[in-house]
Amino acid sequence: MTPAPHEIDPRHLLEQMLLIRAYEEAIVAGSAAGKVPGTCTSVGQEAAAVGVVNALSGDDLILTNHRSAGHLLARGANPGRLLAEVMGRRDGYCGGRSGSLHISVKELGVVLTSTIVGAELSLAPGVALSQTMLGKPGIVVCFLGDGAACEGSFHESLNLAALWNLPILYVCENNHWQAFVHRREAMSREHVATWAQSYGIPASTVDGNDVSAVLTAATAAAAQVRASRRPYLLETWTYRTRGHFEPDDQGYVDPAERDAWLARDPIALCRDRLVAAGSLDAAGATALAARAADHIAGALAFAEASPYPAPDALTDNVYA
Amino acid sequence: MTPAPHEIDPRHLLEQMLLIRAYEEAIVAGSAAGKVPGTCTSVGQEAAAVGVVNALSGDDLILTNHRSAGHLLARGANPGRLLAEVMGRRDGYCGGRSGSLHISVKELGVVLTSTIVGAELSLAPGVALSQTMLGKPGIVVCFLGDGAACEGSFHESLNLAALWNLPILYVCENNHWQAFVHRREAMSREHVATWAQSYGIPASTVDGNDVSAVLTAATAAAAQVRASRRPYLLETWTYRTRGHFEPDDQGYVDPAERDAWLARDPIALCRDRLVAAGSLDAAGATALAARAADHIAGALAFAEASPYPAPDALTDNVYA
Amino acid sequence: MPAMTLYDAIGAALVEEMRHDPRVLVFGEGVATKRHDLVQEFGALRVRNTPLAEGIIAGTAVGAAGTGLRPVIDLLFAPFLCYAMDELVNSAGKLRFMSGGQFSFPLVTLAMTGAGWGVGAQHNHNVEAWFVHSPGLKVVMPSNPADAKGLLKAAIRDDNPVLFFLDIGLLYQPGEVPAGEHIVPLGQAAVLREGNDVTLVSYGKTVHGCLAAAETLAAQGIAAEVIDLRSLKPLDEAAILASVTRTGRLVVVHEANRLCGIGAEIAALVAEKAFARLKAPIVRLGGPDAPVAASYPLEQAFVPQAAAIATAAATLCQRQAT
Amino acid sequence: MPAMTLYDAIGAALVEEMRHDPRVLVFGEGVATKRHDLVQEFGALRVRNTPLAEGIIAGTAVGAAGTGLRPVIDLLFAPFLCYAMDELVNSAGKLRFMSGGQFSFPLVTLAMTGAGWGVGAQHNHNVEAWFVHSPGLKVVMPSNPADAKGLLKAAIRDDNPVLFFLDIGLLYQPGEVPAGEHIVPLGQAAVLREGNDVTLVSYGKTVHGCLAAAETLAAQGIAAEVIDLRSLKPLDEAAILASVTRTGRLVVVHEANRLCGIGAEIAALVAEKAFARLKAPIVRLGGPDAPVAASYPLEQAFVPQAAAIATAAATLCQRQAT
Ligand SMILES: Cc1ncc(C[n+]2csc(CCOP(=O)(O)OP(=O)(O)O)c2C)c(N)n1
Ligand SMILES: Cc1ncc(C[n+]2csc(CCOP(=O)(O)OP(=O)(O)O)c2C)c(N)n1
Ligand SMILES: [Mg+2]
Ligand SMILES: [Mg+2]
Repeated sequence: MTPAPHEIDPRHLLEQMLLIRAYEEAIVAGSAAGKVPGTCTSVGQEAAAVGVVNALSGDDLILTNHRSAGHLLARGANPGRLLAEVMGRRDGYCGGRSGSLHISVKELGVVLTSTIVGAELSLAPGVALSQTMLGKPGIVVCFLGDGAACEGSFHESLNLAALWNLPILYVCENNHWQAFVHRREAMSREHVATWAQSYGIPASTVDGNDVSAVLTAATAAAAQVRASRRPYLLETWTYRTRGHFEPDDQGYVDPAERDAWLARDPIALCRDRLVAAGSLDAAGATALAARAADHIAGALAFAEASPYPAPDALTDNVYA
Repeated sequence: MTPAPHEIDPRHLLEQMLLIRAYEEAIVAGSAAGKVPGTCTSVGQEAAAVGVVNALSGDDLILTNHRSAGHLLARGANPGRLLAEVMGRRDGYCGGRSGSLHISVKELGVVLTSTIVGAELSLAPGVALSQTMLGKPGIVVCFLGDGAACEGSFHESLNLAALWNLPILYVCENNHWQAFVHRREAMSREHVATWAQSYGIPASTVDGNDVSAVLTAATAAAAQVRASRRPYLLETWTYRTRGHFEPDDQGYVDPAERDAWLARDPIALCRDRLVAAGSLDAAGATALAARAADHIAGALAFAEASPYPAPDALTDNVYA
Repeated sequence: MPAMTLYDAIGAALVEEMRHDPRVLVFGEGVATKRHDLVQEFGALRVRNTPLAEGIIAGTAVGAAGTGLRPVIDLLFAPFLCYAMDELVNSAGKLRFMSGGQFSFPLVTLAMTGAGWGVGAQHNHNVEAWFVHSPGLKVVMPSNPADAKGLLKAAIRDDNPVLFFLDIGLLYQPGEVPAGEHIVPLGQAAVLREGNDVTLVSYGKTVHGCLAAAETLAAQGIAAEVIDLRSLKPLDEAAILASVTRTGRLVVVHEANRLCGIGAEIAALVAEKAFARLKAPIVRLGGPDAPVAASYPLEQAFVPQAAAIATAAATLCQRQAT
Repeated sequence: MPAMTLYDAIGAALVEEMRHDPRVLVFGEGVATKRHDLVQEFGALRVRNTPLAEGIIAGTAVGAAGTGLRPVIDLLFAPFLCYAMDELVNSAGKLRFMSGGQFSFPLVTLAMTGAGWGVGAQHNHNVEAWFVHSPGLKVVMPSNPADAKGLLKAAIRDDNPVLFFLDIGLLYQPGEVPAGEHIVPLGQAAVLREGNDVTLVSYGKTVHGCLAAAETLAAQGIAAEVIDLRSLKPLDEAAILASVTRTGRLVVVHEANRLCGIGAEIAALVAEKAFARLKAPIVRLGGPDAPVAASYPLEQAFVPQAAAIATAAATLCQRQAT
């Protein structure tokens, strides 16, 4: 069911990345203006999200985390409803109860989002168990950061997934930062993939800023999980080019490291490659970016027009 | 300060193992008779305890767990005070507050015992940090079971110890059982050492039923920790030949596996080797066993004579 | 009615509910070893041993419950819940609300608690109040095998996460248990003895202390009403208020630390909603602010006993008389 | 007196105590990044960033405290304490008792909590009552920068584990803070306003709601006494009882879930020990049994506000009049 990587029009991937970037930039601007709450943006990590999500089939279930805009938009979430959620409005996917940090969209198979770093790892095996025991075809994709990989739940989750043959594709977005701590200050090894292998789980690292490379690696990894019904860990090696949470002056960031990654911006990389290959010209690229900006402007207007939930709905949906 | 392995009289190791066995057998008999509460005995694992503890210096600190009699007795704990503790009496090392499951003996450097499986792993880095920051020479030895290695605290502890260069010798007694679950049902890999290596921590596995092999391996491992001020994990491959907690009919145990290990009883192995080498004759061996039994009989009498704590001492030592 | 222990009543409820609903599954450290009959009837996929890792046991249960299964997990002793707090509190209790109602979490967590085995404070620690304080969770604690069976069946059928506490001291005490479809709805207290002079409210093993105290009090001419809460959340406020409105006197008894315990909640409830009917101060009898010792006599002294309950109740009744 | 925010008052206490005692060290996720001035003065060994792993941060602190250091750890937001419950409750709170007094655990755990940033229920959840219910732990929660500094200094010097909660809504509000050796002993409430008609007891941000309510009430001729608990354990029972004995009326206010919260404890305490002096029912104003929404108006509606406090108090006073 999943199209092979070469069947996906790379311009589609570029469009998705542009949409994500425009979305995040709207939030950054809105939060600077005091109109939108701050969020954890995925700027710089668009390729890692888009490459993976495009490797999935509609049956697959996704667990994401606090830095989820890329995953959600690549999966087809409506940016208006996302922004409404970020702004705590009634039309948000979670009725404004989540805000930006824990957005789930069940109808898109994005389930059980928790902002407790590491919780995605603890929830994923159960979701995979349901898929397996209820005879559903989809695999489970669990996005996690390099920080989440430092929580004990990483160990418990990978051990159980290996032991119980659970069809989980763990995708570790190693963006070099765990909030205000560099991964070097937090991890005894460079790569999360190294840890994964010690459970007998196949694991690999891919350039997370190259959307085609991510798509190819994720397609292969997902196919392996689908066929083996066993876990796999794909590490996307990327960088968080904005701060942890808007606003963030990034005073603690080594500018040389950041600059090197900014020079490898995933969107520029993809666009330049398409232009070089002749699949896109400069005007076309500009048009795509403009379309994304328009789309987000409309979404923002939708979100701003959405009312806040009524205060007497304070205790809705606590108990089933 | 620590004697080299060849300087330790192997008869001393045999004596310690005999004392531990006699102690555990007294508890088994006492608990069958309803006179002593049940405990987690270390029968079958004496070599793993004695070999490691004899590799340590007096400055080193030990963290142990619920299956601690071997560690404590090898470290020189008074069996009378231990039995008094097991029986909840006033002369117990913890005044009867601990019972068998969490015995600490600060004066012997056996600190912060918790029966929460995995807690020893979470506490060890802090103990090592104290040693380091307060300029103390000793290393920290953290005993853990294969079950504890499945808790998330394993991952968090080893990652931190590697990252912060903490002088911890982790000793994993892989006795094949995690209460009523075989390690094969709980671990994605055979060896805990495999997991440890993924943190860049040197690790090895030794025959845990051969006391000389354990002593040699532990001496080398401790020396490496002492010199490098970095962690090491030594896995002692052994078997819990009695149940998890007295009484336990072991109906769930594969008799063939257990029999194979019973045939490699660590005490018999050591004794036969000494006899074969001419360092001990049959009469000498019998005398050693008898002495151990006497020692424990006296200890039991001491414990039984010790009074219970007064009920109004219910809230002593809650706050400092 | 067959007599069985509370432990076996739990087993009976599990068997019936696993027959009743194929989505029910059970897992935990050693549960497949200890309840091997379940493995034989339902197979190794629905009854599983797990690694020694409470966090992932609970997390897996939450993930499974949120996507279509109805897991029952055994986390052994209540203090081990400390390793599963994120999964139970932050995930099971909150993800329904935070997702705007997209998910529900039909999930039961079993844990043993309380005095009886002399196993010390890391096995014996009554933490049920933590979960009453945490939103989105239900909490039950039966005092006898029949309720254990009926409450567990109700808990498994409930669409919310339920913390199910088993009192160690009651685990192997036999009691009569109705066969078959015996369901005790969550949120209903049981009035075990009626009386008009003083209300004794309790749950778990101290219910039996209250019943014994009521006997003693009866001999003194004091008619004590004994209420077994059974569910700690939802709490049967109506039953408590109805009784205290009649008796005007309240003694709340439990083994857990009195500070911010269930007894505090009930005392506050009554002081808010039945104040005008109160004839005497409310009395709480609870554990001290201390861990429990392993030593048997200290462990027993930790638990409020019948004599102390009777004395407290009698004192309340005298106070009014004078 | 210099004015500073609560956040800076915490920083000032840390600097002073690290100068005062070389055994004091600070670590947590990003603490060395965010409090870089501490790194500069005390070096990278005493001020450390950690991996993202609350369990080992707390466990390391407990291990270090038990063997001679005096750590302060920053676990960021209160719901993240869920990952450190074993270390805090089973180890820090119990190992002194269980070892027969061989060890002590001078250790402070910082955590932010409460409404203010619209960050939702996994960052905003008031769980302080859990730790009051758990033995061996002390719990504090200041309502202003001066107390934050004074209580943190006392907490660092205390030989017991202290949970130190910072109210998010107060974090960047400035207040006057005495320079130098300003210590607020644990276990002492502050009477912020005196009055004889009704006692308002609170802690954290709702103290300010009580003060505002007291103004409103004063305009209606009702003299409210406002007590800021500051320490939740040890609790200043004497201050509460003295006040209620005088006023005969009690409103307890907090943001945390009312079920088994601090308000329940205080209500129960008063219903036990000052019953005869009570002129009206006790009123608790607390958060509902629900997670907190991220949506700003819902987040604000969750917290008891001054108007509701004033209304509740006024109603109590009228009730007696009629
Ligand atoms: C258990 C827990 N601890 C801390 C936090 C605060 N926090 C939110 S995101 C974050 C960094 C996460 O790092 P990583 O997992 O690498 O993801 P990234 O933010 O880099 O995408 C932290 C510390 C949290 N939400 N949950
Ligand atoms: C957190 C926690 N979970 C479960 C238990 C119950 N328990 C006590 S010992 C034990 C088995 C431990 O296995 P392992 O670590 O291999 O040590 P062993 O008993 O084999 O020496 C279990 C499950 C516990 N004490 N703590
Ligand atoms: Mg990261
Ligand atoms: Mg084992």
